[in-house]
Amino acid sequence: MAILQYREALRAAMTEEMERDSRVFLMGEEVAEYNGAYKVSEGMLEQFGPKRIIDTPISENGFCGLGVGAAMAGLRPIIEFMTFNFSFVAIDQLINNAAKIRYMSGGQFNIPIVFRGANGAAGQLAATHNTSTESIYATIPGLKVIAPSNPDDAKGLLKSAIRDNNPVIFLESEVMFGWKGEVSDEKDYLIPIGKARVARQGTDVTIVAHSKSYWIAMDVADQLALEGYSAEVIDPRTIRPFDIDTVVESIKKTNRCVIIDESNPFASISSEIAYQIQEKAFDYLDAPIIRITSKDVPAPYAKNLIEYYMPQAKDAYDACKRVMYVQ
Amino acid sequence: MAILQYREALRAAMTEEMERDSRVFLMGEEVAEYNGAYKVSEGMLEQFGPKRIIDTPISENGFCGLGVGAAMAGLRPIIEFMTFNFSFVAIDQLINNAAKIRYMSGGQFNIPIVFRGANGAAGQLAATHNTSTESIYATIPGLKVIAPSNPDDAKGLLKSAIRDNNPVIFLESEVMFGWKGEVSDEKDYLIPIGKARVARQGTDVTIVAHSKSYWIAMDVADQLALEGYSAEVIDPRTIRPFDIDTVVESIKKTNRCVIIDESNPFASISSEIAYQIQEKAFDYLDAPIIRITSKDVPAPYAKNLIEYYMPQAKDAYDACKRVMYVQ
Amino acid sequence: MAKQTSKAPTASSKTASTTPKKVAPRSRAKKVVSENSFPTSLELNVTFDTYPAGAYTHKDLGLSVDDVLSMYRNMLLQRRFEERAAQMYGKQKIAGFLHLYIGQEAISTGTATAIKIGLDSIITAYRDHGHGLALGMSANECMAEMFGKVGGCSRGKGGSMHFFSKEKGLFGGHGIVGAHVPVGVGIAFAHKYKEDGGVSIAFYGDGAAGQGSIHEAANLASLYELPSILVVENNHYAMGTAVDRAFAEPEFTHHAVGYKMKAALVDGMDVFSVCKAMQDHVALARENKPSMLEIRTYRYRGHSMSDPQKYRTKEELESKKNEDPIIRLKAYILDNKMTSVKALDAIDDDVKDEVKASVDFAENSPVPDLSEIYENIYDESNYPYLA
Amino acid sequence: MAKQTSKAPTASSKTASTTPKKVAPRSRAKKVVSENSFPTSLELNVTFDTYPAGAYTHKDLGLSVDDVLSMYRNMLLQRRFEERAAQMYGKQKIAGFLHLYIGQEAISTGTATAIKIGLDSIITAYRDHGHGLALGMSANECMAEMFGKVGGCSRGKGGSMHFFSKEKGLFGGHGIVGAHVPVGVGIAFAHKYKEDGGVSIAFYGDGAAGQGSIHEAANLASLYELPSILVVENNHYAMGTAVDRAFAEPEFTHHAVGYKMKAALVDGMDVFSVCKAMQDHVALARENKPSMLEIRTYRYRGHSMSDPQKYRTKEELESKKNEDPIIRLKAYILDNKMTSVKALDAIDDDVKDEVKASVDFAENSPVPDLSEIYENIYDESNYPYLA
Ligand SMILES: Cc1ncc(C[n+]2csc(CCOP(=O)(O)OP(=O)(O)O)c2C)c(N)n1
Ligand SMILES: Cc1ncc(C[n+]2csc(CCOP(=O)(O)OP(=O)(O)O)c2C)c(N)n1
Ligand SMILES: [Mg+2]
Ligand SMILES: [Mg+2]
Repeated sequence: MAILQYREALRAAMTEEMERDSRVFLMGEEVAEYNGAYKVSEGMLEQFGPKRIIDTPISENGFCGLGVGAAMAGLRPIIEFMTFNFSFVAIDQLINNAAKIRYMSGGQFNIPIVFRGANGAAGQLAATHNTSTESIYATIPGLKVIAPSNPDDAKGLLKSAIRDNNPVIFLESEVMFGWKGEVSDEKDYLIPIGKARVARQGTDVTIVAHSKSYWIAMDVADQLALEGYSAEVIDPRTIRPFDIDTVVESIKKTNRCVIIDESNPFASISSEIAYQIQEKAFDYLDAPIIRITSKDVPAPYAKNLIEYYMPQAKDAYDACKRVMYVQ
Repeated sequence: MAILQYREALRAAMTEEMERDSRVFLMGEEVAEYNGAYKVSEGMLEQFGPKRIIDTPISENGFCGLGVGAAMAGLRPIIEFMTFNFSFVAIDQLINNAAKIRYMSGGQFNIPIVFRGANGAAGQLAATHNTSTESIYATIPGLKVIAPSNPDDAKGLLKSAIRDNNPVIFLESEVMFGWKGEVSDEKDYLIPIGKARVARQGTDVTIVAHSKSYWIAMDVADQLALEGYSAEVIDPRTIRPFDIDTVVESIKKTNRCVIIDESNPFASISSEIAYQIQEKAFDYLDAPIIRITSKDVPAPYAKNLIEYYMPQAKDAYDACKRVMYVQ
Repeated sequence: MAKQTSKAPTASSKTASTTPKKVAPRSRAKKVVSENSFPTSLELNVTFDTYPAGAYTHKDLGLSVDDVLSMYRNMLLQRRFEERAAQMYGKQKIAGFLHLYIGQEAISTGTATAIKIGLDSIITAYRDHGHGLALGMSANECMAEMFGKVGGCSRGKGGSMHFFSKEKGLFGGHGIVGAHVPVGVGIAFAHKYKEDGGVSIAFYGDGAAGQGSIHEAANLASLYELPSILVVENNHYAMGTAVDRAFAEPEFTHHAVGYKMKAALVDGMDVFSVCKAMQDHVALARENKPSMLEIRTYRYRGHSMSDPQKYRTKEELESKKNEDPIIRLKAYILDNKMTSVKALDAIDDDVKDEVKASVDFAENSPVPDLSEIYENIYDESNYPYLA
Repeated sequence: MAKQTSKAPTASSKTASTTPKKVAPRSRAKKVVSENSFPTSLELNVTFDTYPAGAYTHKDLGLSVDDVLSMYRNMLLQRRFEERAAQMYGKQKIAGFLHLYIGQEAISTGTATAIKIGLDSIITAYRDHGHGLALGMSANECMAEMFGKVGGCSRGKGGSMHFFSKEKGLFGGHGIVGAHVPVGVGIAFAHKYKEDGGVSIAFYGDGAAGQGSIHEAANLASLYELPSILVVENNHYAMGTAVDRAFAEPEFTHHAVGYKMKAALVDGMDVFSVCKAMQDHVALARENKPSMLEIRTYRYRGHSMSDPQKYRTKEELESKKNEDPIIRLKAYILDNKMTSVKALDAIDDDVKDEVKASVDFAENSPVPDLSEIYENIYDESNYPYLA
């Protein structure tokens, strides 16, 4: 076990996969000479050279399309969005080309491509630079969507994503890039896509939370434990395909569920999880599912407002108490 | 009451509003000289001239941005997407500019703009030309999203949308353009945005369905009636803001709900409605909410496959029976 | 910024010619630079190569009589195939949008003749039947695709707009206007990366040139020096919009200037002009010199099957029909006594038979099993979302 | 296609000059056309106007001494304001991204001097402090915005990247690279539609020119003949990417060719050159003749506060500092004896006071009430989603 930053874990995953497979390359804004806007790709230009670590103009639509074409023609591109906020100018390439060409071609073309970069809120950056995109990408059949909450998952899942023969949306976190954690140094460390992780066992309430929100969940679980309540925390890790079975198993035990998700709430991941739970475990539910999300507003700049905007640990804690009817 | 096609009702709404307010103009591909790809704007160039009915190059991002700027500067643009499938190349303008500029400017700028056009599946057009976009747009705070199911609503809601001071995503239907219905000829016929319509009263099960799916709901209700079951049908009409109160009222009576929505299911409108119902009417629910949607796949071309792809009346009927536990 | 200032006054120039030399600087930029390296005078002179109709013989292109006859057959196959497809659309055997290529066949055939099929790559928009057939896709798989049958090239999932053939190097058939052009540039990227010597040609309509995706794709192709050719098939209309109603600059060659890309103008009604232009620019592309071509052509039919075509006059249409690329090639063949009228009639009959057979094939090919709806979404066959 | 062919050989031409005439055809396209109207020869000659530094006196621009002094004050205000902002960032009074305009002030001030503030419109990217202050927004509202206070121009909701002033005609402050440029064209559309005589100027960075949105915006502006000016502030870098690493054609004037737009190159280190270029092109725009300007400038600071700046040498930076637009104007003022050193020092002090006061204002302005989070989303004040 090594202690790595989240960004280092991502870099390790890319580096190992590029050493393993010469078809893999990394392309994006400032990934090469600048060493990555958030230093995820630091040193990679030096190791792999400009043929495989490629700086682009600010042309997301163009280089995402380029990636899709390269993937169709047998390469395995990793396309970095400086952040996923900027993926909206290229979203047509992700939704209509990456996700659908295999189907429209009757299965003739694999599109083994990873679109990766920071997703979600990152502080006082205002409305256009704090978007959680998972609900938008996860609604599209043909895509896989992954959102690791820690360095170990980041490495194991990114390696799996790069080896996957499908287009993968890989959602990282600006805020977590510098966070450290233990990372397996097992050779070929692959975490399967589509499998949730029961991060903490519990019996009284299930908390489902991915990416940064996972850490809120763990805090809340700690706090509840002090009061003698046992929360089970599930990190879905993959958003699409979503491992509902693991969640349902948990709810059969706890009979209640709180979802934490920093997306804007309407038609989001939290909505979907709630739908699937009530569909598959209706008779086990002893209380309504409650979600704690970002406020349903554009992200504001002011410090107090953006802090208030984010999902609140206190609200999640209260929600757990509420579904346990102990409040 | 006049009998109008859906497209004629839309045209009447635009025409009346353009007669009323010289700031309103219509812009899009083929809207002027060609009279509209689907003839929605037929004759409008003749009536209003090229200053106000404006053909564009195929540059959706460009002319949507143009619309936002014009709206900021005091005009009231109606921007037509030939279909909403093509809105993905312009989605950044909708999500980041139209929806957020008011907020980011501290309320200095109104963005009174309507983006309208056909949404959803339209037959054997394959994966890129059959997209239901409502869940994507409705997740964005700052937008309003409307999806009328019939000519009368189309007129009354489009007029309201044009007068609204916010950006409105107005989702029509290629398939319904030719469908006829009674349309109020009341002067200034405005249907309020954000209010659902209880289209059919009932006591045994609530069916929520918008746009084309509404008609499936009505058919299913008819069929159930033959067997003595009384379905209440709610057409939300507006997707965002969503009139959950009307739905909850209904569920307090019926205690069960089926949602029909032709979107791909994951993190869709149906997910959201289900979340809100279970949150607000948990104790009234006697059965899990069931949604009937398009299959969770890209839309296929072949006739039998695309028919199978769509939400099935039979499935909706079975779902109603299931939630009523009469099956 | 050294690179910039070093581009100051050069003597290179190029005059137009009907037989352009292969690698030639295509533009001259004059810049007088002041002390702080700021230009005080800035001029640009560009000469574009042109490939007019009637300028080339088959020998100029290195083509044998057999080659020419097979080009003729190929263009005719596209024509008859689509005439039959239109008929089948009328009979509701084909549905959705059907965009006919009739009138533009010299482009697909001229291109297919100039490239190495199997190595090189083609990508185009939804008006894709011509390119598919020109590359050697069978009429059977193409017709069956439009019938929505499993025998179709895309197993009935794509329809008319989405012909794909990995084997022949057709990367689609794409319905979102302009969006496939960056994909074409990506295929070129892969050719260069793999050093396989292949070239990627992306075709798009005049209307598509309004999309930002073309701008980004062209800059990327030129910046990265990819084996890429971007080709505007200028058939003068995007649905009902004439080119000069959509573009401030309707000369598409001029669009290449902003990307420092070599550009040329080609008469698309003469298959030899297209073939020559492609030979030249494919050769350049193989040396990683990308280029942009405007090929002027004409579509004889409506945009799709439901187009009232009020945007053009009957006279215009009729006058253009005099330039029909198939009639032109037929005349060339007969004028040059390459074969007899009878032999050409036999080709015609043969093509008709092939097309007719394709309809039979399509009719008899089974519709997809409903379970097919869940296939080909992901690489895994057990689609994990099965509800 | 009549319009196209009628554009064949014309005699119009234009030579570069430091005092360009106002309306002059800027390009000459030569086209020899064959019988079937296909060009057999195609040439393009373009001359771009240039506005070098040192070419204009204040009198050439019709400016009084007072005007010049107030331009000086204005540029200095931007400089000192941003130096203070950087300090406040260090103290964590300001957060998020902070992009300084230092070095580029001649562009904002030269522009503001040439337009009618209140009538005309400006839109720019996230590097927006300079434009805001040049247009007359108060240092108070600007500083308070960055402090995230209700006294900010955007009530603390926008921050550094999102300055807006409806009153002064600043339509933002925008963070998505390139996306505001079509918006700027839309503002021009509104000016023309309303016939109010106003002009819309959209500024964007060299890096932004890679976005498809610029392509679409430029074509629309030119096609619709809008009172629109598109301005590339070429500061030679987009974050760490030098212009010639991002563009096959790093001469941005050449980009205008594809849009048949008049284009000119301006030295952005001389406020008079900028002002003159703007006067000329604003006049054109008022006649609905859009244009594209490349203004060469330099940013002395990093891209944002966290930029290690390894992409450029210290020597380059130092050499550019010799061109500092504020030092240049100061020298001009003193050389021309417009005022005394002492008077300039007084201006300096005055500016410093104003900036210092803005920090006090920002400190004392209240943070938004939490309920503010739900305000200004929709026009309605009872935000209907309150959970
Ligand atoms: C992004 C997008 N916008 C609009 C459309 C609708 N549309 C389909 S074809 C077409 C015209 C394209 O014209 P052109 O590029 O000249 O190609 P041609 O049809 O002449 O071959 C339009 C507007 C689309 N498919 N995609
Ligand atoms: C669509 C998009 N892509 C990427 C970014 C990240 N980004 C912010 S500024 C910038 C560089 C822009 O450079 P330039 O246009 O030259 O402007 P300058 O910073 O030099 O003023 C980038 C890549 C963004 N904000 N938006
Ligand atoms: Mg065309
Ligand atoms: Mg720059």
